[in-house]
Amino acid sequence: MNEATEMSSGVALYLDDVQVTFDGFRALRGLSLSIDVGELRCIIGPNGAGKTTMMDVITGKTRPDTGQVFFGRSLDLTKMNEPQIAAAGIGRKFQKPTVFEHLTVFENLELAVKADKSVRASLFRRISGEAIDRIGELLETVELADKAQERAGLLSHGQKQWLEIGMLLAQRPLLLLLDEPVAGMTDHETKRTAELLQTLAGQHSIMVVEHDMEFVAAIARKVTVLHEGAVLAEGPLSEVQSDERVIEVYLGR
Amino acid sequence: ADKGPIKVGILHSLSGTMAISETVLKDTALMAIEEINAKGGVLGRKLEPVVVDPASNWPLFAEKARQLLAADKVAVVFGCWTSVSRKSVLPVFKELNGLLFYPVQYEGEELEKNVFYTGAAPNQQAIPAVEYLMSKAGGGAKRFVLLGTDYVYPRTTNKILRAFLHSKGVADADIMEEYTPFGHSDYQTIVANIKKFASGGKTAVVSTINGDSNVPFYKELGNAGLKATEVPVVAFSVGEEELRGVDAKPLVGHLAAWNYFMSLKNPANAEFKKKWAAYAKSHGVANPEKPLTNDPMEATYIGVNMWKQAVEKAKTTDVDKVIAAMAGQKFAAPSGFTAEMDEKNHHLHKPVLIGEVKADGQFNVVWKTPGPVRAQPWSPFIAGNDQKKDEPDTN
Amino acid sequence: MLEISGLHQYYGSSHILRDVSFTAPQGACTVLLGRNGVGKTTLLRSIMGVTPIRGGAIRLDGVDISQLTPNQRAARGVAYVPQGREIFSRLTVEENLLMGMAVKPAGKARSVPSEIYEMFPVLKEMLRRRGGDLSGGQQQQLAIARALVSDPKLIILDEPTEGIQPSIIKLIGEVIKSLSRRGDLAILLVEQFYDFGRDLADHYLVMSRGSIVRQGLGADMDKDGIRDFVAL
Amino acid sequence: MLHVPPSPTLARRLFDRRGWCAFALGAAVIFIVAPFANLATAEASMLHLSDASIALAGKLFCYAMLALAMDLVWGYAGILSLGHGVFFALGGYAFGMYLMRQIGHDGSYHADLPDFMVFLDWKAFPWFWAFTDHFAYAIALAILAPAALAFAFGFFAFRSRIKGVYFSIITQALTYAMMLLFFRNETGFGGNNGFTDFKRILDYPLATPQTRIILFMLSGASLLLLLLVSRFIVTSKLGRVLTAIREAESRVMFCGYDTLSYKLAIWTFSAAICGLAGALYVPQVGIINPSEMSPAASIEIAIWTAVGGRGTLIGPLVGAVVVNGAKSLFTAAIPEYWLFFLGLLFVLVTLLLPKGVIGLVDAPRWPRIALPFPRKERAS
Amino acid sequence: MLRLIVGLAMATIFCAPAAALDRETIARLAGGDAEEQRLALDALVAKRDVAALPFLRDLLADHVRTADDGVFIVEDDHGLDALQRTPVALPAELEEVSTSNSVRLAIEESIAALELASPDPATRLESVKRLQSAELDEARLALIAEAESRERDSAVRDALRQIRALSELQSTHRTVRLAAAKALRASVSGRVREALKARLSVEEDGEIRVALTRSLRNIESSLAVGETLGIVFSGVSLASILLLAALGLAVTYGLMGVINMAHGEMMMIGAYATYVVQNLFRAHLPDHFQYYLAAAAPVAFVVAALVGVVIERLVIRFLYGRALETLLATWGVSLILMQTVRTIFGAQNVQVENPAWMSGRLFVTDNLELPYNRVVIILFSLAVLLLVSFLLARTRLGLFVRAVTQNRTMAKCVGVDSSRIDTIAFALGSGIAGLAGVALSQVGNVGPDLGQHYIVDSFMVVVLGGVGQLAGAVYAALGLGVAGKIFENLVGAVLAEIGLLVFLIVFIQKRPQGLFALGGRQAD
Ligand SMILES: Nc1ncnc2c1ncn2[C@@H]1O[C@H](COP(=O)(O)OP(=O)(O)OP(=O)(O)O)[C@@H](O)[C@H]1O
Ligand SMILES: Nc1ncnc2c1ncn2[C@@H]1O[C@H](COP(=O)(O)OP(=O)(O)OP(=O)(O)O)[C@@H](O)[C@H]1O
Ligand SMILES: NC(N)=O
Ligand SMILES: [Mg+2]
Ligand SMILES: [Mg+2]
Repeated sequence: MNEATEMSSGVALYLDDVQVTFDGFRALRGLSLSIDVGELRCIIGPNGAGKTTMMDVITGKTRPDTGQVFFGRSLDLTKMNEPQIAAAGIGRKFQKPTVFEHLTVFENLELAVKADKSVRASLFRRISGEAIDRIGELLETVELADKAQERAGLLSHGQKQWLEIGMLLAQRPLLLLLDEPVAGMTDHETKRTAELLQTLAGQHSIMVVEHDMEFVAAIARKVTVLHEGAVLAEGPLSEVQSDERVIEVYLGR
Repeated sequence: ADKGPIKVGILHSLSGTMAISETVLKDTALMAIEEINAKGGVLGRKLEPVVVDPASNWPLFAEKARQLLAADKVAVVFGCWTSVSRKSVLPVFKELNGLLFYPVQYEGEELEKNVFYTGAAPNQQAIPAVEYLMSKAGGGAKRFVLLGTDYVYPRTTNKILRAFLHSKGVADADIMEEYTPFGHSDYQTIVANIKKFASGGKTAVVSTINGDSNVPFYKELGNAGLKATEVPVVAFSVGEEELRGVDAKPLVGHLAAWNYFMSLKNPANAEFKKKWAAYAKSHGVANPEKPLTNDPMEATYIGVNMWKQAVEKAKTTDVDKVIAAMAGQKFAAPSGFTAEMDEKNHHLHKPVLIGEVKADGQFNVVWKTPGPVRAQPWSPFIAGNDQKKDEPDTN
Repeated sequence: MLEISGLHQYYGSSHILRDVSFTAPQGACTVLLGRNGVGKTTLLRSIMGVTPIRGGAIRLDGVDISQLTPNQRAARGVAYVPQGREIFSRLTVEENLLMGMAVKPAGKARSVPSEIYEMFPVLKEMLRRRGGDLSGGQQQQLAIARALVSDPKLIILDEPTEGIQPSIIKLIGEVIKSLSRRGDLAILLVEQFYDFGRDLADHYLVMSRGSIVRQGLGADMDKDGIRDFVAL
Repeated sequence: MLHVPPSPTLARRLFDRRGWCAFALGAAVIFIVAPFANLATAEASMLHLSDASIALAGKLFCYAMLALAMDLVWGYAGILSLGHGVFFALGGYAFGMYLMRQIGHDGSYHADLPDFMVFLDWKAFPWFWAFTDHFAYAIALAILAPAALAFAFGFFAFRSRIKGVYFSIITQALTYAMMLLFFRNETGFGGNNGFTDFKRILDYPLATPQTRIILFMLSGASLLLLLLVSRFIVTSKLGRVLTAIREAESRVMFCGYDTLSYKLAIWTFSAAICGLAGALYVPQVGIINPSEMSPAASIEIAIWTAVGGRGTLIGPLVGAVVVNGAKSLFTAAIPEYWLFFLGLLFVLVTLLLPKGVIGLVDAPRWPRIALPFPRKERAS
Repeated sequence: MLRLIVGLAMATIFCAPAAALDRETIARLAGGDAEEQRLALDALVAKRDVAALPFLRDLLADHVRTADDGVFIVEDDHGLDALQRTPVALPAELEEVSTSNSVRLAIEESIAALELASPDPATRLESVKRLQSAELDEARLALIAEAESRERDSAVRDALRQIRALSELQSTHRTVRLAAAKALRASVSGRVREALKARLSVEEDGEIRVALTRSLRNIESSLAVGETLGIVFSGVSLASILLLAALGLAVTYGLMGVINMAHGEMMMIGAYATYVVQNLFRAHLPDHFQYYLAAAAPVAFVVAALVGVVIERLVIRFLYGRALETLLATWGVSLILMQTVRTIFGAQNVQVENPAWMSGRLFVTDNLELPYNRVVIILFSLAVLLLVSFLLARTRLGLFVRAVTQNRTMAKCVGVDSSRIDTIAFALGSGIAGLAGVALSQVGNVGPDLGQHYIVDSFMVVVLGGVGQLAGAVYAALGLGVAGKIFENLVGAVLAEIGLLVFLIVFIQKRPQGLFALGGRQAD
């Protein structure tokens, strides 16, 4: 961990007044948000509120029109590209599961696992025993051990979700961004995911976007509600759930 | 001793970009061979043509040449159109001591023991044409547009022409040199610029545009209304076949310089045309309803017949002996003149003719040399060529 | 009414659906539950005709449609909300909806019925936006709307609530309820969200490793211990 | 915990037993059988291999190298180049400069300069001809010049995230522009006639069976070596990263890989292979001219690759040989109709053999990658 | 009233020296060598022999034949006596009169000189224009001075004055030169510009120099307008060709994702269809030959579309979702199509004629004339563009095509018969290519290789515009066409072409998804 990503300030991620416009449509309107080191933060909000867009901004996929995004104390993410951001320790699970369909489950994890990712290392270095152990563990965790040699494209929707979570864990990021991780999972698996995130919190900073309120209730300490590209409410779940505006735009009566 | 047939190679592209020009040369060679066979062959042996398709691909030309010479053991090869294809097969002919007859006008600057050049050298086409344009009969042009496709043949020809024009007192300001890429198909700008240039005095265009660009060029000339009476265009690569693709009416009066035109009126040509028409019809050559002859076809025809005569003189197909026997061969060519192979320089003595396009796509011969002209493969307009020997190196 | 009998399906050599039989009656909502990877999506795709089946029959109102192409099935009134939304990403929202009406004769498919916008007001705001630009949940709404505008006889929905905000899930629940109450429509719903499924189910089916292992009335789901059963 | 077997040796990783047998067989044919059949048998003998066949085979090896290079970028990294001909031609021109210089005073003009320069009235070599009279320099140039062009071109293109057909089209524009440039006499490479009439290489005459068989063996050796190197690349993690890039480049970036350098590396390497192929090609066919840079020539490289079977390394080699072999055969056997056959071949291969010709044999059941994990049946 | 008098006066002048043409002159004109012919012409002009006009016109039109016993005019097998112009029986042996370029030029200029006396002002103006570019000798200059002095029509008189002024630039009298320099101000002719420049380089008189400079500047600025417009026009015209070539591909490739290497061959088929229709018209409907293009366009569309249907049904349909493989298969198809055409029609180009109504020019300014065929093609490409964009954007078919090509499976699931739509779409793209072939046949060659020349360009246009974006293709074609023509004027055709390719490479760096990039999320 280098100087810049040092988290001694206690803030893992800090967004200030971020604006994003698509063809005149303002998807993010002055979004400000900060997440502490080791925090597990849930983000909720209506469809189209800008949650995914926010993650796109953090991971460098979308450039904000204005505003600042800092990782740790001084790493300005708006000046970095995707691999740099990933290398700095931010990992992401996409809303729509994206895995490498032509590679096997094992190979998917192998690519993700934390290692020297330079061209030269990829060409000459053998996979380390440690990495193999780590992949083995992960395969157990995501219950795909018996599919390790299968092409990821053949997995069912839920299995892909799990694989992607596995890939995210394999990267050992400092900050995990999860966009609707339990969509399409059974209740049982939702519970397992909740447990998993609980154990990860503390060592990692985690930001989860979900619409499944039971799941949110199971993990959330602090919840942020996004609406029309800005923060509508923030606080403990119970408080947020009883906020009239949140009920109006999001939860329904 | 051998009584079997004599194999003869034919190396013309039947596909790819050059097929447009070369296909008829294959048919012409086949026709000449058939004619010879009908008269009993050569040295009592029939000729057996071996046709291959080098597909307008230069390395393939070399490969096919090697195959013809080494595997098929042909006694002679008739083939090539572009200079680059000839250059590509040359080393093979030299290595295997083969014999090539090359039937197309070219830029010169070459003289090889294994090749006989039956097309024109620059002094048998380009220079007389420009001389004509400068004459009173040709319109007395004072300014010249040298327009060509951007490759070696036009560039060289124009280099020679520029030197020639200088020698005639034409200043550089009165010469406009323009090139277009191969396959160029939009001549609007060029024609407009020619028009502009022509406002400075009587102007003629010397076109070394080759291949597919000619049709769009002439169509544009017609559309832009640039008439031959104002700005005549003389071309070195446009003959009857090339005009097949254009409506010639707007082009009446534009010129071409060749050593043969289909419209020539003489018994030899009448017979040549008749033979070709009959051959085209009986062998299903495309467009039998409008059989055209042109200069490279004549050159091919001369080549096949001269080779036959040389073999008969040498009494063998042995390449070195045939080469020796070729010197001074004469053939009453369809041009109406007797073409003669030079004693030394492997090029034909040919008449130079200048024709004007007629509405039916034929040429009206408006000028010709009194007799055959000897080729100068090493142009005197290129520095240093005065030292060149006018015969192939012996090594 | 949809009747499935003895359905078998393979991907290559792996046997995915094993002798699946059930009926989904008209005027009722049949909910299919099962863990990840048991073959729910495969079943729906087989009904739609997108993946070929190896054996068995699929009858719609008594006629076997298992040999028909997907578009012929759609023409007979099957509408499909696939998992993963599968909207036409470069068509506008409006065009996506018009595509939903492709089975209707051209004259009747010039404009989108306005009821749909009452259900999904966000779509109305975004008519000119390209489908692919919508947020995940908006796309899901569009996919449902696209199926509904075709006036189907049978609608099959694959986890339609995935990624949708709670208030709209409630709304969708109400819509499905009212549709099934209307009586002319058979609904087959695949759902992971147990509470949502239970509230809607007239009948339920539970699938495990490619077979239907439990079925019953929706009202009995809690009693039958389906919540725990699915979790195992 | 899972049982972890020892990972395979490098040899096992590159080929399985059958693969190595085939490899050894190929090497034996190239280095022993062919030279023997060509040089040591009588011309009339059944076993004799003619000079023409050797020349043809040498040429096919060069094409096969091109196909291999194409497969690395297209089959693995998903980058379809429609401009590989330019790298091939540059290699050819670079080495051609050496061959032109080896002509010495034996050209038509017996001058210090190559014929075409004399006849353009040039008095001295242009600067970029410097040192080309050294064999080693020319070889290095043949490999480095295309690699440098590829690197520069790739750097800007990949940095701008140009992908898919957009990339393909600009590679086509590149080769087309270079072709037009080389057509011009002024550019200094002999215009459309290019370079011909080579006489010697390393002072040995070119037109002898011995030189030809040596060039043939060199080409064969290069091909085999490059095949090994390419296997090494694609069976390494680098190969998997490339495949992943082909599928979802942005996802690879989120995994922390700098895809720019990966693409650039394989792209440049591929161009260098083409350069080497060009350098070996030119002395064997005796000519290099700008038509090698025509868009159609580059498309053909992709065609060979597809005919053989993309993403298999061995398939494209087969494709290059089959297509060009068929071309050589048909243009002589059925000169008027061969295009029908070739066209039909392409159509049928696509329709009937989606994995290319190599799919027929399904031969190289080489281990996908070195995997320490048990196959499915052991786990359950 | 005044007009009548003028008319009468003119008629008298016109009739005065009539009927001077005699058999001897005719014989010299028809039978002599070039020098002889020129002398005879000079004599006619000197005599103001307007009666010779019909014969001169016949000579120009190649209608004159000679035989041992006289000169005849032959028109559609009817013979006329050359002098009397009365029908006569033609002798068996007739010889064509060969006129070379320089003689034809002399005839044209003599006709113009004689027609200066025509009663019709329009004809007179035409003649003057013709003479403006002629080299005039003393006799003809005198003729012009004479014509000017009696001319009443101001336009004709001004034009005559300019001709005279041009020669008077060389006068030894200072005042004459000055007047001439001033008179040339209004000219819009490159020739005058050159003459002024030449004079300016030797003129020593200050005042005349000023006048010369002023006139020169004037002419140059009016010429520049025409030239600039000319460049723009040629750019637009090139763009229209590029667009036509690309539109079909925008459907088969842009929408359907078929890397259609046989696209060029579809254009070629369209061009050959035009050729066949032309020949049928010539053989069966010679009176309506002028309208053959109107029939050729639909025929070309249908023929190409049918070939498209066959290709789609036999080949393409098995390859959806395997886009790259379509490259291979369609490459094979293109080889087969080319060789088929070569076998049927021969390897050479075939001739497709412009109908007469397409072969004139639209006069805009003195140095800007727009060839009708170019104008027609621009309009034609606009029409095709409108047709295609209407079909795709406004019709249900277009919607289905776009939907199928984006997500074939889902399109089926909503009830679209995707295989039918695929066939229709491919046929449509091919048919449009066929239409492009019709246009190309009017400006370029029609041969088996026709398509190969356009394949690179058409892909470039489609891709530069942004795949799947019709509007993008339009802008790309315009950009490439106009930029190409501007480059060409600056650096010549070869470097322009190279420059354009480099421009394309650089441009894509800035817009990696083409001009009309699909912004947003679906991009990757
Ligand atoms: N194209 C395919 N080829 C081979 N196997 C496949 C394919 N598609 C799916 N499978 C396998 O079939 C099984 C059933 O998949 P299916 O998508 O039907 O599951 P599901 O019940 O819908 O799961 P989920 O709840 O995760 O969506 C899975 O094990 C999956 O790996
Ligand atoms: N490229 C784009 N062009 C136009 N609009 C866009 C684009 N990308 C996103 N949007 C719009 O921006 C808004 C925010 O989208 P985003 O995906 O961030 O929402 P979200 O909060 O993740 O919603 P969900 O919960 O449904 O996933 C939406 O209204 C969407 O339609
Ligand atoms: N020799 C020629 N015309 O290229
Ligand atoms: Mg989202
Ligand atoms: Mg599923």
